[in-house]
Amino acid sequence: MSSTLGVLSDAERLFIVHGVQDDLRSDGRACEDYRHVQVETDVVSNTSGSARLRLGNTDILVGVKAEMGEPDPGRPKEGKLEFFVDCSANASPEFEGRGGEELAIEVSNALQRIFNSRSTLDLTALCIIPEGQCWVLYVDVLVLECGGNLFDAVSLAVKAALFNTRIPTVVVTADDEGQQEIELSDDPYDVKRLDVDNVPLIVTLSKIGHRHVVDASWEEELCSLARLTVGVTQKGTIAGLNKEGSGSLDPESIYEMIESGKKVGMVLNSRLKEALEKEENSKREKIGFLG
Amino acid sequence: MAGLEIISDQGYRIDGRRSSELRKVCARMGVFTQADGSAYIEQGNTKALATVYGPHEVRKGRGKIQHDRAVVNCQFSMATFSTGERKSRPKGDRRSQEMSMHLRQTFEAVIVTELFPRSQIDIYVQILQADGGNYCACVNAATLAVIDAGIPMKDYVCACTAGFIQDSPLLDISYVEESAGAPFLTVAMMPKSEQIVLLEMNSRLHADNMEKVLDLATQGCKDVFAVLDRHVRDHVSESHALMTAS
Amino acid sequence: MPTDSRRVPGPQDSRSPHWYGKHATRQEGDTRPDGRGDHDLRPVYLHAGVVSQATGSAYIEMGQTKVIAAVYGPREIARREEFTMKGRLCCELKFATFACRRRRQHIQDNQEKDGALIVLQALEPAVCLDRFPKSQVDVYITVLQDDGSALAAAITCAAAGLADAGVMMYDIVAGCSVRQCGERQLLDPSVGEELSQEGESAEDHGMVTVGLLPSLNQVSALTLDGHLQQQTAVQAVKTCIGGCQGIYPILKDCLVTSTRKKIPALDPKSSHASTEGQNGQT
Amino acid sequence: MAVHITLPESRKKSAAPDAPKHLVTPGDVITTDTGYMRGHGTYMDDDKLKASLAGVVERVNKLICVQPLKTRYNGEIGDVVVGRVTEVGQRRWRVDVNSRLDAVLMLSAVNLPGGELRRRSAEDELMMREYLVEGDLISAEVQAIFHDGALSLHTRSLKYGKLAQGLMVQVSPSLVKRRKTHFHNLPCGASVILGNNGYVWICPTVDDEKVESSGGYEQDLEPVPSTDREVIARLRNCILSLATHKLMLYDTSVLYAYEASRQYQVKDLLQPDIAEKVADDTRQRLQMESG
Repeated sequence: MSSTLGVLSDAERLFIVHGVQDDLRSDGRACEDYRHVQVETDVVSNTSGSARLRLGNTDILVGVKAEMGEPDPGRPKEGKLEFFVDCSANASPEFEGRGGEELAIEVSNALQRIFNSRSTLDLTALCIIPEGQCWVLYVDVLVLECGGNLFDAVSLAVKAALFNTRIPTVVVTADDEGQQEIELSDDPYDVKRLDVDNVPLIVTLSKIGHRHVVDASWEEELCSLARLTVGVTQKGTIAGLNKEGSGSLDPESIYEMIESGKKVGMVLNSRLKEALEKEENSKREKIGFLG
Repeated sequence: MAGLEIISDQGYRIDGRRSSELRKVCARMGVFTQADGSAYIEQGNTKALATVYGPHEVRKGRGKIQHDRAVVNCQFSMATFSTGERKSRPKGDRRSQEMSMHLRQTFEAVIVTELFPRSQIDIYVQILQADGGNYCACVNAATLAVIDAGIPMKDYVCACTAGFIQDSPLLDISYVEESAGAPFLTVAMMPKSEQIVLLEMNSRLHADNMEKVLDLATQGCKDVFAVLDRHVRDHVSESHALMTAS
Repeated sequence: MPTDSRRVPGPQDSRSPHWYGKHATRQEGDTRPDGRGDHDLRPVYLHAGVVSQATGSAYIEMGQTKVIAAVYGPREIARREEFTMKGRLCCELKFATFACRRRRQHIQDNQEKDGALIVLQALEPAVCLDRFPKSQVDVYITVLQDDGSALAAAITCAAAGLADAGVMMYDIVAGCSVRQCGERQLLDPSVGEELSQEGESAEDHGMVTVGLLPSLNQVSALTLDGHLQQQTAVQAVKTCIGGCQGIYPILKDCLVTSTRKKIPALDPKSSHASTEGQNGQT
Repeated sequence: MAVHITLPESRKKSAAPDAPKHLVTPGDVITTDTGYMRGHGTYMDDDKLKASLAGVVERVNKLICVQPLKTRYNGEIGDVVVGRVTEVGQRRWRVDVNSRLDAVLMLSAVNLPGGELRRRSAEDELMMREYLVEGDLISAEVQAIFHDGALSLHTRSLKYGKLAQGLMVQVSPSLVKRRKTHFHNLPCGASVILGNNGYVWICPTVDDEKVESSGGYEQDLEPVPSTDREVIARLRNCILSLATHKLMLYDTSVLYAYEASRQYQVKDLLQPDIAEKVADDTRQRLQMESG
């Protein structure tokens, strides 16, 4: 609807800015509160792992596909992780055709940034034959609805999908001539899982007035000139950081934002883990989009 | 095809269906809040999502404004993870553009566009999982989404495929059956007025068999219609009850 | 800039021999391969006004890293776009195909788009955009050789180009990077230090780039790759800010000289037309 | 800091309600009797009156129409709307009112500051941006409907005009009950404009005297006190939960929801289960009172 218009009047903006100043935002949240998050994994059956996540009105679907490929020559003993983001026109008519591409590249670069470090995910576990074959994990993100704070929602959904990912076990056998052969296990339950403990989540801190908020709604995003996207792991390590938006920040507030990003990010990580483990241990019916 | 029997000796198909049986259809209207209308449909393992925006002011490309009716704008895309082998692009390839065009033609035929001069209606469909009959799932999902958006249509549009394999017509072809290389027909029709809106076949079929397959496909469309109509009626009466109760 | 997608690319399956060479592992010691201390900048050469057709331009060398930036505009935005009271800044970043060890493609890749966005958002807070209603300023940056800290060099160079073009600005922007390996912080890293796998196993490793508006003391660009503890991250940002302050005088010097040259009355030596740049050594 | 991550719950299906008496879906024949007049949501085909929407048939004398559950706003003369300016044009503003075309607010249809009615001069034309620019919110009344269906608005009453500080939420227009007045100064300490077009404006209680002196185009930009802000945030969440659970919006229902929500913190209303509880309580109380 008209939310795609993306403009606010000066008075509305003022109302939001003063609210942030009072630590009481337009929907009653304090500056460091998240909106309600709903997550469900294993929603697309022909993927190796998938997750759907709703954060407020932001709706993300992630599918992970494991395919075999060649490793990078610089890293012969490691598998690969490829990100692709599609801002679907379903989310907003603005995204029709190539309209969503710019935003999609921004999001995939942000994902790339937090997964850049080798301590994030053990890529050597994805190696099949060094310098020969490896698993390539295609992480495909589909944005279905946009209600603010896209980056955080995407990172949550990606982590949930990676948690859900199962890679078939392979056995490499060498015949007499030293030719290596790859054999895929027939048993669908004979699978390998990924260790996602070190996978970071993005916490976006938006500077509004003199304070900053987490999980900005789209209205609040319009009031913010500068944002920090901070990757935070479960242990509180900062994994990737980027300033966005057309404004600037003074150094002191950057340090404060990093600190609150770390604090919120750790909680976010542990809550996500709890929810995912709860889902795995309960024999509940999948709800998906029919719910 | 060697090694894979599409129809068993007992007359069952790979997924256990009879030859004139539809896959299970589940649907939901009003999946999203921000769009004017939205719907989700599952036909077996084929899953599609449709959203409708409008009728609204033409904001991009004012040149396409029609002074006597609304412009219908469609986009078909497939999630990169929707197919067995990963797709590299979700949209923009020839097949998707063709699908978008078909969808536009289909819905221009049923939406009462004369009521909305100078405005635009956007229909976006997204295949989340592909297992044959993608176009049909899209049409069916889009029909529900248009109804959800409260946009006047002359009738439902329901779509279904029918194929001809091992000398017998088969309804609602799945991906395995599709890739067996047998001819199949895609039909979109307005079930109440029994008019065909789209008919497509890209392979060779003996003219004598055409009628049989077409009959089966139209029957399939009516079966789909029965499921969709029940869902719409349930949805409307439930919401109506909630709204009048206050 | 329209990209040429029909250009014949190099053979797909060829690979640079560098992939197979041994990476020089840095010997333990207090100094860096080029003999600098950990918090020393490389020699900087900055010269404004190098592209004659452009409204403004600048060329920077930081060690072997070479970046050139050209600024065009302000020009009117085509009518079809929505009305804005603010001007628009556009930025494009491209690595020359020969800039890195491996050959780069002619078409802008995602890393370059990301870099362009970072540079753009680094410059935006500095430019008085409200002074250019309905118009657009284009900045084209080409990295001619990447020997580390290319992004930081691009920020500094683009800012100098904007200033040279006479675009009104609140402040200049200086860029600087830090490479964190374990406990060591290497200011203005060279490409060897950027790519070295040293410290990857350590808890703290990563690369931080900061763009600073030095006289307003505002950070306009900040990007961090890698894993750092919160305190280390803050420390690294502080080191970067220090580095930016170090580059600021060079920037100022360069702009003063280039402006002098434009106004002959101010430059008693203009007849000598010295082509010497400003070699700043820190 | 609050972070809630849960698994989606399947919707509670209310026990299959009795289908309303005359429920139709597109293509259904409503009547073959030619004596009826064709209203909204119907069309003629072969002398049969058919439905073009899914909804309930309503008959007013000879006029038959079908009321859909949700749709874009269909304006009627005299309706109160809340809208957002999208364009400043020649002697007119274009206003988004969630209708199928942007509405038009003519320069001659506004009260200029000072309040007096006078001819619009060329200066006024040049000053249009001083009154309203893109993004500004207004309340207005539908004055006329053009032949293409676009609405013409006016703000020629002191209660209409530019909206100051506050916030807007969007609901389906069919959820707004038609009432004598859509401006409510609620006793809980805030004002609400329930626009017929589904745009709902919530703001601190308006002092009527102040409005009259300013002519409706002056804005109070002083910070809103925290207490008022909390009331506004609570109202916002209440209205959204009513809309999600398809309760009609009017002063009583909003007020009851507000009272039902008092036992929760404002931000807790963002959680789906609590929002549902508030809506259910409101529904029960309304039902009890009506019969």
